[in-house]
Amino acid sequence: MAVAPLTDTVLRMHGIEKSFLGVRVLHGVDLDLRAGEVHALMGENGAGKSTLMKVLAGVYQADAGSIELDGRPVAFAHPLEAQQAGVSTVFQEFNLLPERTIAENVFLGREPRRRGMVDADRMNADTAALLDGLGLDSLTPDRRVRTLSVAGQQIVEIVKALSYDARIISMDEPTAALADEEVELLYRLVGTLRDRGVAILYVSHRLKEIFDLADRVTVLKDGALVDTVAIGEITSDELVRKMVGRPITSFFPDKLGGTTAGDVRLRIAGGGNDQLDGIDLEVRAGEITALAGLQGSGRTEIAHALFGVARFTRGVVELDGRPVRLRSAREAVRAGLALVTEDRKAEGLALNQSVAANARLVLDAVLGGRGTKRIPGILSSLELSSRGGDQEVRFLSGGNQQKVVLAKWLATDPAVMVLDEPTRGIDVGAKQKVYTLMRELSAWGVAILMISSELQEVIGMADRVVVLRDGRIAGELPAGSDEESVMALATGQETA
Amino acid sequence: MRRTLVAGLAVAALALTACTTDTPSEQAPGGDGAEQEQTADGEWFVRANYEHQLAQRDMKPEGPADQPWLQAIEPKMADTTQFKQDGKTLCFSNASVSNPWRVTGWITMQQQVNVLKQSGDIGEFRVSDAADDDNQQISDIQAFVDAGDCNAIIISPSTTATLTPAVEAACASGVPVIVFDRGVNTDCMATFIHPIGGYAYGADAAEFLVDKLEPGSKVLALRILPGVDVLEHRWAAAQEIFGASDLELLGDEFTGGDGAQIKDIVTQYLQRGDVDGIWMDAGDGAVAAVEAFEDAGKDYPVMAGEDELSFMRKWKDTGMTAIAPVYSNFQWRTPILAAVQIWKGEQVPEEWVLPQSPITDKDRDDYLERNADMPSLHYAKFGGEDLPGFPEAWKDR
Amino acid sequence: MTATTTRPRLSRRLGSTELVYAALLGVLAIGAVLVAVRGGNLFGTANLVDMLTRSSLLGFVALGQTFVILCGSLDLSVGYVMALCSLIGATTMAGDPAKVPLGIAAVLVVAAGIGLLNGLIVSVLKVNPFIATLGMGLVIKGYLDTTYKGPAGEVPSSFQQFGYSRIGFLPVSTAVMLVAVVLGILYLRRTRTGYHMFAVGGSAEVARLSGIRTGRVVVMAHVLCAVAAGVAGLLVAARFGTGSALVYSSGYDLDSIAAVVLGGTLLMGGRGGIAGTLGGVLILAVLDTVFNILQVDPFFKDVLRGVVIIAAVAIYARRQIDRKASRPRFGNGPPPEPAPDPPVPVGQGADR
Amino acid sequence: MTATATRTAGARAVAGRLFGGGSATVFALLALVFVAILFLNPSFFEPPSLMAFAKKAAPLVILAVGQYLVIVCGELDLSVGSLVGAQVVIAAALIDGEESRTVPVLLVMLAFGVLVGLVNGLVVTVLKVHSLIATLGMMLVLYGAIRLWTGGAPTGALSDGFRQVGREGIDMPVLRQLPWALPVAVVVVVAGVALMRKPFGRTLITTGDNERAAAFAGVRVWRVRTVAFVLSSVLATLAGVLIGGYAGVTAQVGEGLEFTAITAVVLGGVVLGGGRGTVLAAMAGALTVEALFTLFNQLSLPSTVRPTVQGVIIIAAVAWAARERRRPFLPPQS
Repeated sequence: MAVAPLTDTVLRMHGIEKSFLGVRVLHGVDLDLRAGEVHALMGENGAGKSTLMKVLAGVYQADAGSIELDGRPVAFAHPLEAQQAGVSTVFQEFNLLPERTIAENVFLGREPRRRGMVDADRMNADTAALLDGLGLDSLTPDRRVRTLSVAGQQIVEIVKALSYDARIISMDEPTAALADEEVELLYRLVGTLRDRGVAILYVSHRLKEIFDLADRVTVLKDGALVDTVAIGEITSDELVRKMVGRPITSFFPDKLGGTTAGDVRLRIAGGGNDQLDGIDLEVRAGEITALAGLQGSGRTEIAHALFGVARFTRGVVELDGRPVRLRSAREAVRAGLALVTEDRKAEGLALNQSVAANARLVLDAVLGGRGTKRIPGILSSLELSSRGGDQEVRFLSGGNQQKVVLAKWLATDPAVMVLDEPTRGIDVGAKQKVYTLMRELSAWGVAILMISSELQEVIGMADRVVVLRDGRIAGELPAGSDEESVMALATGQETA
Repeated sequence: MRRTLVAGLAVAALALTACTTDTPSEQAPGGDGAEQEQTADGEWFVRANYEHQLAQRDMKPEGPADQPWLQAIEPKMADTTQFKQDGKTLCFSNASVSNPWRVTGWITMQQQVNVLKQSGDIGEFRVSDAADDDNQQISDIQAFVDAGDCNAIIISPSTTATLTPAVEAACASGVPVIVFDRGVNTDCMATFIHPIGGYAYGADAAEFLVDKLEPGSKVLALRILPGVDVLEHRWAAAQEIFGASDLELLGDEFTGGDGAQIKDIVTQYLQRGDVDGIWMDAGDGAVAAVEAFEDAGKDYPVMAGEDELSFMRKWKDTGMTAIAPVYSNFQWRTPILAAVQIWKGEQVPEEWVLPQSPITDKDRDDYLERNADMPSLHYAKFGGEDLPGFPEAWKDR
Repeated sequence: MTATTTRPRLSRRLGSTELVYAALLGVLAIGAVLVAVRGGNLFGTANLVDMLTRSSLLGFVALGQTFVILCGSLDLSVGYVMALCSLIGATTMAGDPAKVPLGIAAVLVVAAGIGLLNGLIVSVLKVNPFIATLGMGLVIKGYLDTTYKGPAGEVPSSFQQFGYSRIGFLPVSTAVMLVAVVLGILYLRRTRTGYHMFAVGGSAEVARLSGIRTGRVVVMAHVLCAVAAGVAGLLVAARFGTGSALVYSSGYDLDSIAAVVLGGTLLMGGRGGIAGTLGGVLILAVLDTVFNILQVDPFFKDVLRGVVIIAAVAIYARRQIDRKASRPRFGNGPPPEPAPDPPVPVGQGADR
Repeated sequence: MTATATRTAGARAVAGRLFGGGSATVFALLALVFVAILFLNPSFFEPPSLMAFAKKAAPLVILAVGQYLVIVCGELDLSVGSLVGAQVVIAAALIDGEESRTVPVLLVMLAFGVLVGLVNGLVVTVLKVHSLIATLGMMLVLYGAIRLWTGGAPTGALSDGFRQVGREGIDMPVLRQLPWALPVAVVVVVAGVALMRKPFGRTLITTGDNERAAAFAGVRVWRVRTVAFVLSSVLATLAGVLIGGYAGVTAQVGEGLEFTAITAVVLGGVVLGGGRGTVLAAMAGALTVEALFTLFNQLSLPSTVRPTVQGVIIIAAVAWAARERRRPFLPPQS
């Protein structure tokens, strides 16, 4: 099954094993990378992708197995050694210093020196050259990273990798936090790198990207290698089957029987603030309304304004026909709103606290701790796998963490639920669970506002799609619209 | 960021330029330290001084008996005509007012100044307070010297040895310098005013305990903090006397003058056995020590406190055997009066040793009566009864 | 897309260091007016000398403190290091001008040793720096109280010049401090370790992944801090003519932290600098001088200092919030009311 | 072998739940110190001696509970020491020995404590000043203001009624006297434990762990933190009542207590920066600090050496408790 090794193989990992506390996470995994290829690495959460990547990056050291770079065995004791050998990794959480400039970040730890002193001029010039080479000359090397968008910060990470003359760059879900237009930029960059002969190890949950970008794909399952195949030799259904070991006939569950669109529960009329203008939006009971749009188009801002975290300075918000002024998250919760935030770790969970403490947080904070008896039931209905309510959530996988977040909000019995990127960075199984849950909630009459960057998800789940552009509503599309029309509205190629 | 660097370099460059164009100003050479009162390794006991102080206790001071702040023991008068002048700006560098003894004295001093201001002897009275920071006080003294318009500088040094160079610099500026309370290791000042001293204080207390306690009795020593000369002298004298006696010294503890700590420490000693006598290097928190005995249900100890009123009142209430050694608080009046005398060209003692005698059960009630309206952290021998502000100034702080 | 938009340059130009110096100018102006009303001149030589002298001692300590705070650490033992070093310096010199270099060397070695210990306890034993240096302070205090029963040692008059002489209106000690400040700025701006201090304070994890030996950087910062405190101890010895243990009770530990923060350095580390610290020190020195000239009650001084420190840091924090706020897209309509309780705290909660 | 492993793991889980994270160290240290005292002086464990110990330790326990509430939500309160001092001085000045004024003055003190906590809290939460700086400023302000008011040294006197709580107790057999301070401290600790189990306590600790997540969950972060500061100040006021009652008025009352209290809390394994630790551990930290002082006394350790020993023990204990964090990071496994 394995593709025969070619002569331009730059990296060969063979029989990699890794255990933590006696639990084996990688069972003799093989992986080879060729110069100038994009090699996708897929698998459910817990399949061992991250561990393998971190072994390659020198964050972890393999218990057994070998890594050969250009045919020479190497052992990276530290990420730096890997980088110096030309193996760079762009992690999902950027390793950047917000208060320092782009150049200072790029050359962090190996600032060029002249006569013992750091040569800032050379550092800036070299950084500028790297940026120019990627066609990004609008970024100046002395700009503080704090002032950059997520995409900009990712660019800095890539430039940093290039500055090490990286011949292998691995990227951990690089598009997870990007909007579609920014994804385009990333695609371009990946293409440029590939053309230069860089081998790219690309970890992603998004099938579309794999088929758009990758030359070959390696699938892991439960810490073992399933297969490595050329992308042209496999369909997406086959790929999913290899990952989960079961065919997913319908990835997005159908509407449950008896789900009917009810009354308008949430209405925004003429909503606006310094980020938004003229927002008219209705969300009905039993309906899933999707908010689509590019990153920064105002989707999250609407959620924040609704939830009192930011505010609408213009317009009216009505719940069940009554105008309300939600000035804080607390008032929003009291009014029956729930918000599953975009950034799970930073905004959704207190990682050092237990599952139980996180799950009852909203009840504790807003409702004086009433209703906590329901939580164990909710957690088990979400099929949370943990070692019990006392376990600290930092020890859970992304999917299980998201379930804790959902449980936290379900416990409040919300009338309107806002889900901001509800499936970001979670494995396929957990995604399915989230989708099913959304259908169930919908059937019970909960009004759902889903914010998503994944067009497939938007198309597959929503009853209506509202597309935002530059803080205004660009248009509304019915269920069953295609991805192209959403994209067209979001980017303003056509007027709806 | 580059600009700040350039600015920094510019400052440095400026300094260098100044160095070449500006003649370095003549500075008073530092002290040669010839008269170090204690040796370099921190030994506090100098037998000659100890014996001298003990002898001074029995000498009759010269001067008006009803004004002890003008009395002097063994005065060696010094000529001050060189300082005779019409200027009336008096500058005072105070170590701090961080304890009740200094607060009491400071009020007395201000009242004395008010009197002399009204009589026209003093024009302006300028004060800086160093909050117990030696370096701050050095800056304060330098500021007075540099300002150039002080007609006399009074200094109450925060630590003896450390202020010496600054005091010498002040002397070198030609202004009469008056030092009081703690001393400095130089004799350049016009006069140095102080009560007999720490040895005498410590000896008064220790001798009383030796006298009143049976041989073999156990004594606990409570001290404020280490390293302050006036307090170390008290302890050195006590050690000398206890060493020659039959009393058993249970220990010596630093309390920071904090009542809660004192009470805790005494309570712990009482748990382990009897304590017959308490020696303190200052009376702060003395009442807490007494209370420790009360709360433990033990008999009152023989006790040496201080002339702080809370202790004296407790002493009277309980009828315990006690003594109140005195570090004459009235000394805060003397430097003001001395400054005016010096301006007039009158002779003042080179070293102005004020009388210092403990309050015993004989005169205790008399002092308590005189200070009946005073707050509990007031000092009985504050010596301000004849000042016009009495008693309100001390009462309503 | 936002990656390519440029922010207005103005906000970048008005960095926090500039703000500190603006505040210093403000304090100077207000002080000068108040002093002038009383018929004095704040910029007369005597007052200038006074301000500069006052800034020197705290300047050294705060300079060192800046390094550790930039690294996200803290040093509460500086007061004790100062006291110890003043004693070691004075007792080693023992009044002999020939032994001055030996005394200086002894101080630097001892101070560096303490800094090394602090740094190792923080970086290797992973003890919170607040507790580590508080504990180290206690250790030194015990040693001082046991070993030195009072001021000890003697500084030869030649070395006392360090504390007393001046060039024009500039005291030598202040000049040395300014040179040290310039060296410190160069160190942070022009050496790798300097760069790495910002990195470690900004994110120890990022620094580690970039191959920076974070432990070494933290240790280095603590060594520099202790050495700076040691030099302050030498200055103390020069000014006192002897060494004194009681310096430790003068509150230089907390004062130096206040000066650093007043200078715009983030207490959590990663942003700031020595130029700002110098500004902070000068602000405190000017306040002291003005309070002295105006004969402000010593206790009122404490109140005012407390209020000034809080107010200044509140102003910096306010600016920090403004700078982080997103650029408004729609300017029309009423301005967003300044929320009394912005429910989502700005800043990175993750690194707490 | 497997059975043993399971049993050990189970026992560890129970212990972990009881003492939480790094708190086991403090209980071990406390036991060790008590054993050492017992060895040196068995009479310390006679009821009257223990009661004296309780009387002395009660204020620090109360301060530690207050400091815990502030630390666990990610802040720090340096103003408690000068607040204790200020409250005692206020009490003495206002009561001035008049028994009848005791209760009104206690109310004034309570109000003052609330005010100080409110200012601390609002400066930290609304003005966004780091709590170290905010409370350092408050420390300076209180120190100066109270002396400005009284002219430098405390004036007036406390009434006997005021001193009752800190000094007296209920006479009873065996113990001879149960000091009021003991039940007061017990009530404070129990109330603290109860509070941390209530919704407020849970939101407090979550806020310390991740304030953004707390805010998004509807926690009024500013309010929760401000309440923590108010509670800290109120408990400092209570500690002031006990300390003032215990030993009366001296000028130095309260000095340095903030550092002792923080040390106690951190010794208890409560992490500076928030999100971890328990009230009981903070209490154990306070008791350990007091027991150490007692041990030094029993050892007749020279006064001057004590800070050194104390410093070494604190560093060692915290380093020991922190050894978990020095292990290589363990990846999440579920």
